[in-house]
Amino acid sequence: MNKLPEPKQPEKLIDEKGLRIDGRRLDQLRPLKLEVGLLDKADGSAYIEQGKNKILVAVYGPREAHPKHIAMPERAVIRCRYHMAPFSVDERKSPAPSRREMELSKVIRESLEPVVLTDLYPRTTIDVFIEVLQSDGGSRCAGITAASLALADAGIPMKELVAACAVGKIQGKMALDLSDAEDKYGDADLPVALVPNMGLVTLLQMDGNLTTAEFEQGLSMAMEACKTIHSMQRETLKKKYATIKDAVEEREEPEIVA
Amino acid sequence: MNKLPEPKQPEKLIDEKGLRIDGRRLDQLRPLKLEVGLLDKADGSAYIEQGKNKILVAVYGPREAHPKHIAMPERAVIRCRYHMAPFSVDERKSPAPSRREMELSKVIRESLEPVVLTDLYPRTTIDVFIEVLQSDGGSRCAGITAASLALADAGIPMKELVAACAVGKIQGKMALDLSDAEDKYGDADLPVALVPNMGLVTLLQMDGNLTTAEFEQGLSMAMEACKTIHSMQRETLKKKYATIKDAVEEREEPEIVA
Amino acid sequence: MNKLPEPKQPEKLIDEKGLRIDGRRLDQLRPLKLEVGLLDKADGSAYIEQGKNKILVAVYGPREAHPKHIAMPERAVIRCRYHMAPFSVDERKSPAPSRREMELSKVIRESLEPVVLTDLYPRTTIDVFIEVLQSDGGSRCAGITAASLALADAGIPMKELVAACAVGKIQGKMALDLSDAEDKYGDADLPVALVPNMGLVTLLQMDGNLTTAEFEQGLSMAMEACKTIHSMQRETLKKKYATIKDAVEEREEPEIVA
Amino acid sequence: MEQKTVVDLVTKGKRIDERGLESYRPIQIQVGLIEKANGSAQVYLGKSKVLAGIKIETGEPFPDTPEEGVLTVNAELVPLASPSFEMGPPSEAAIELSRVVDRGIRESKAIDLKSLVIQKGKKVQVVYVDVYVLDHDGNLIDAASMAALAALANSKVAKMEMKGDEVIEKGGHHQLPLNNHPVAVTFAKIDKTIVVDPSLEEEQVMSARLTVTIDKNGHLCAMQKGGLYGFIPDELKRAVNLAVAKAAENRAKVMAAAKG
Amino acid sequence: MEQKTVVDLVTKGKRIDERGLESYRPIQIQVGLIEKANGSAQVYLGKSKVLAGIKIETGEPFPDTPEEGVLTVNAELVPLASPSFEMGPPSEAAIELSRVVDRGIRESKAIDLKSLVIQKGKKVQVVYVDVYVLDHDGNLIDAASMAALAALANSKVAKMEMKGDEVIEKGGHHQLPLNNHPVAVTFAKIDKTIVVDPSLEEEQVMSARLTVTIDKNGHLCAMQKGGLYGFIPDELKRAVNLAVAKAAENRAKVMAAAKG
Amino acid sequence: MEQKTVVDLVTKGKRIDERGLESYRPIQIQVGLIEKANGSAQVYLGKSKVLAGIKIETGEPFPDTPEEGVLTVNAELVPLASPSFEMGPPSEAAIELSRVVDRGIRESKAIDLKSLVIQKGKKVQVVYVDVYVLDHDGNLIDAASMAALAALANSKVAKMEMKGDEVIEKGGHHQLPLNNHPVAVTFAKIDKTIVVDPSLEEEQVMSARLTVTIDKNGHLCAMQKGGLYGFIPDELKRAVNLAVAKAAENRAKVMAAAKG
Repeated sequence: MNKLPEPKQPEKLIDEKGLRIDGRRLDQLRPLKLEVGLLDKADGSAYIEQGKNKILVAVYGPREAHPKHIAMPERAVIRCRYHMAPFSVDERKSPAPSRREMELSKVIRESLEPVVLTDLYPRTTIDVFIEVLQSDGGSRCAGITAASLALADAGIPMKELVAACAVGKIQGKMALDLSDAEDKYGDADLPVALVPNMGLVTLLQMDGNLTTAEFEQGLSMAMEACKTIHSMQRETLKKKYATIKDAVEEREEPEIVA
Repeated sequence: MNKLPEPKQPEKLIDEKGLRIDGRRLDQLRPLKLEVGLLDKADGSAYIEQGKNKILVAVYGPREAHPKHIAMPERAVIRCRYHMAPFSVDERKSPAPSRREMELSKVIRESLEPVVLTDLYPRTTIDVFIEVLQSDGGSRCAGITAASLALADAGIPMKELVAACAVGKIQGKMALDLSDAEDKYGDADLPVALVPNMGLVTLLQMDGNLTTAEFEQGLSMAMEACKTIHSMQRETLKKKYATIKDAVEEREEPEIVA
Repeated sequence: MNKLPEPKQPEKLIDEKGLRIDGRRLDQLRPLKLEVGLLDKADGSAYIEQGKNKILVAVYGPREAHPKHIAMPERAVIRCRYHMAPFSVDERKSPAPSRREMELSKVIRESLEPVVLTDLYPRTTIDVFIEVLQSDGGSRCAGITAASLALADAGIPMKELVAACAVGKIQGKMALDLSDAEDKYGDADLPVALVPNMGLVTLLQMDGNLTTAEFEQGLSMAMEACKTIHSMQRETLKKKYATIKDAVEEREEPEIVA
Repeated sequence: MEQKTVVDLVTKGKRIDERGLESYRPIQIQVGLIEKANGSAQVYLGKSKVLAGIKIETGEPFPDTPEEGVLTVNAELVPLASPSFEMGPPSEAAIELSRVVDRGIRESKAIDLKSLVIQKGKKVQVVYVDVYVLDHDGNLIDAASMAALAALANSKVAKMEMKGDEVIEKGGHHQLPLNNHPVAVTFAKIDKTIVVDPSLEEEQVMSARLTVTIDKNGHLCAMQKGGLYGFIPDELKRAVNLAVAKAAENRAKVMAAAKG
Repeated sequence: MEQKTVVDLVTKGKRIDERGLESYRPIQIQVGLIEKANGSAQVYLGKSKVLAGIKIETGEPFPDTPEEGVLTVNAELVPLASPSFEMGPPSEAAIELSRVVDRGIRESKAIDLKSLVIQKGKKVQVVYVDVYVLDHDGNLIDAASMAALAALANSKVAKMEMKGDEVIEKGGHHQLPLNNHPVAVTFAKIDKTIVVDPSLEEEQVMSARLTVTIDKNGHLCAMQKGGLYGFIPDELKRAVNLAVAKAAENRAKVMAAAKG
Repeated sequence: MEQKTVVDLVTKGKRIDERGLESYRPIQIQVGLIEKANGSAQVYLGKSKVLAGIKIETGEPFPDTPEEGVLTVNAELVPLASPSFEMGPPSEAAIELSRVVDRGIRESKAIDLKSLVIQKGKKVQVVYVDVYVLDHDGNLIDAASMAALAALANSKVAKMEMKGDEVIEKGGHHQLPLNNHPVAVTFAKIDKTIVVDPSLEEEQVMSARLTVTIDKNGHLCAMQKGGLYGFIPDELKRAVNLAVAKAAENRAKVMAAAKG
């Protein structure tokens, strides 16, 4: 049915040296690239590449609720849409939202809510639009990581950034940050979102087969990875503000000199 | 297409003794079971089994109209949804409402309107939800019979209970309360709803082939059956109130004694 | 797939005498019939036959905007629906609006807007409903011609009537007012709407293949045809008012006499 | 319009347009207006105006009736026809209209669905009856029922056969065979009086509506009660008997027009 | 209902209906109520009431899994069950409910999809699990999960074979084979306390929800966190371990009821 | 933004971003960003940003064109791109955008649909062109048109053949053959002046819009007038001639970028 041959099932997901099909160790993240502030019209935006995931997030708000009846008198309403571009997956996806996309939109929204100070903006909405331009396993987690940067970029007050990462089981072993092929031919997937300093897990889903011990091991691995990602998120924001600050100072200096 | 073999066409629908495939006489109702007040959340509820029909009805209201623009300044608006569970019929039915369900929702609503004192509750809605859990011929009539009990259970003031029953033609003869197989292989179906003391027919549909004489005979048979069902409806409500009264008195007695 | 054989591809679209398959010259319109005021419920109505096109247009308004949020404080909102009857085309069309119908509704609305004095009726809507009962090439243009008559019939103040006509390219030559078969087997289609006295082109679409010179030639041909149609539109309205005047005078005469 | 006037008149046995209680408005029927359809008919019932078009196309049978063609009736209450009709998916009223017209045709066995099979279980002819309401001045059911019947009686079918896997036209057409001629007759109850063929003004004050569809043998093939009130048995019996007579009159007009 | 009361009680280790923090409400299960379904079960979980019906029909496989039958889980939050449920297309809550139930069945490999193939790539059996919520008093996920499992365990399948192009019944039925028995266990976090099987009153004050679905080997096969707050790792670990025990208890009840 | 300023400037022959009236904003084109697509391209037109992705899959031909593959163009105005875009089914603007891009590709015969047939009447290749707007700063038609062309020029197709009933890959890929390179050029009328490539600020004050799509031979293959006013014939003729020149410039950029 498909245009380019889909990845075939590899003979083994872990080789004799304990390395995975893309050469990673079991506890190693895929290459991760974060950017903020790249969209002109959005109030805040962020972009993430994690493996072959390419995801763009825009935040609009706080803005007047539309339609009005969704507004709440004592807090802002966060709305979230996780959406995949038709060309983001192996077989073309209809642009109409699938049941999967609707479920993920819900759990992603619920993973972000705990950190946003929604009570500062009653009667408004804060809209988070996650567009998956290319999908490669772990896209919901990558979407959360980027969404939380986009919220920061929009200047929405938050207690802390949320970071997310999945752990899975391949060939009987827990492995961090599964790629598409590992997800497809693996035994379990455990996406986790963490608010690191609060120590709060705000997204948790699982499918596959795990013992309770494997779950506990996986949860720890995911939380460690979330902390790493959290540092990268902060670094990304710092760089952005540094750039802005530099730009501002550069522009201001002549004035001061003059 | 189907999971369990559908009922085959029987050789004859009436045997030499004048009995039908389920052993009934031509003017005999199927076994009928009525219950009220079995749902916790609904304002009123009722359950009916008539043959293999299993139908649950909930009534909510009078309650604030939502959306507001459907409200009427001088009376309550009755809304009605007749809906079949996906597993209620031989071949699985999509849960989205079919055109048939939309038509039946309309005529059922119009069969109940004449007895409800809607002018007592301006600007509100009274919602009647009929869920057919299993369908066996005559489900719209069974739905009306149960809906009118559920309205009473919800304490909605009514002039009188509405009772409904279909008559059909099988093998050239008028027969009461057709089952699925009789409906499918019969010659006509004539569902009737009656407000007995007002003598008012509030639902009347027909399909098939009837002479005017057959229609008149069928109408009389259906009206007689509606009166029988009406007694059973009243009996059911009486039992319910007796039970409540007993319960209340039992609880109250000690207090009085004390 | 089709019930009656669809028109086969003719051997040539222009014969050795320079005549087209229906015997027309290249610059000749199809037979055109216009009527106004034939619907009872609409505020204004018109009917057009152009070739085998049979199109009915109704105008409602200015009337209260519904839903309210579409109203504009400083002008009337024109809404337009171009819709094809299921039996209007060779293969039965689903009655749900297609993407083509939605696009044409937009460009037709935009072709009428420049002449309607919308600022006279703030907070209202003017609805233009175009029903194509039979389609034969050039239906969007015929729809505009009729819509502008229906607006006049509804008494909506306009700067001027809009007339529309398509030009096409068949067998390498520019030809006026293509029929279905010419459109299907031709090389280009160029629908044009014109406000003649303002000299304003308010609809322009094109598909196919045209040189810039062909475009200029086609545009001139279309504009000439629009002027001809414009005269017929005015004639139609005049006749209508004459009839009404006669009727009024006839009715009034006795009174005056009496 | 004075609602009170309509009711007052009816209680005196009169109607606002001066008809008798048991009289139809003038009926005009034209057939064949839509050349691209297999059949078509336009019916004026007073100022109500309904166009029906028939399309007959090759399709697949339903899995549970492999030896029958398919009949599909659809009604559109396009917003052109009335300020009360809205754009969007079919309303409850449009669905009821199409289903009542459908029942008349289907239950009277007007179309022999078995004759529409091209290859059993694989290919059949699908008859689409599309009812298009153009002007709504009341009693759309009867107008639609007559338009549908006239359009069917006006329909031609291409001869089809299988050639390998494909359906091809043999060439030539024949008249769509009609085994029956169902006609709907609709009554309105206004106060305590029953009138036939209610106009829009009358529909706005009626408490209940009854449609009785009669086949060419004078038998009932469909009924539908509508409206927020009901009928007493005597009213129903009188209406049914009157329907038999009225349907015969209207059927004669329809079939005469269909022949052209 | 006093929201404050519910919270206050929980912080004192008590619950408004006098259960223990780790206790389920009474569970009642009936199977086979819907004779027209291949299998059915109704579950009362306290006053919550869920009906599940199974239909097994012949259909086509997905193009990318030609050697597997199809499992489809759907949940309807019909407005009969709660004043908060509305008519219309499935809500976010209905979709989440169906997907969590689906994951439990699918990921535990309860149904051997390969055994549902009639002809590879062409014809397979499709198992529809329809969850119908009839009364919503909280914790619909667990009620639905148990109803679905009981209904599947109660299901019979007709024997099918290919005859030429067509699928025909060989005659006879067999029990739908179930390889696993997944059971969902749901927790609510109220203030700083975790309770099992939240009632509607408790759901209205909970800050977060966690579902853990456990298979018959005591392994996790699905999890879902819901609600606007989160859990700390210790809470999660305790919940997972408690889920294993609770699932075993409930599974015993479901399988006993399914046997009849 | 000062609406008045934009208009005032234009009447003086100037533009708010200091371009000439007949100048495009800077154009940047990147291809191949989406590895899972058969082809892809991202176009920056000033601050407008559009991504197009091509998917080529096996499907069935339309019944009335059994000897042609299928071309489908879709455009999504996702709410990420602008505060004015809403969730839900495609808006009128999204449909118009996709149809204008579609006409350019289809009418210029850029893709040889006959070459996409795998088995006549049964199996063909379907080319999906999905236009995804990521940032809306005006003139989406031109940005989308260039993105679609670049993505098509960047596309590879797997070689397919029939093996019995099934379509299988022969192995290997080839470049999707493109017979033509249509490029859309859009004009806005602001007061009495025509400008090319309107920015969002300019679109908000324009009275009418005209798109002219030019093929590689300098011929017109699609046109679309938009907006609530009109054009006089001289404006149209000048625009058409200017479009030929501008399209050639932009086509060169697109094809250069597509080659990489």
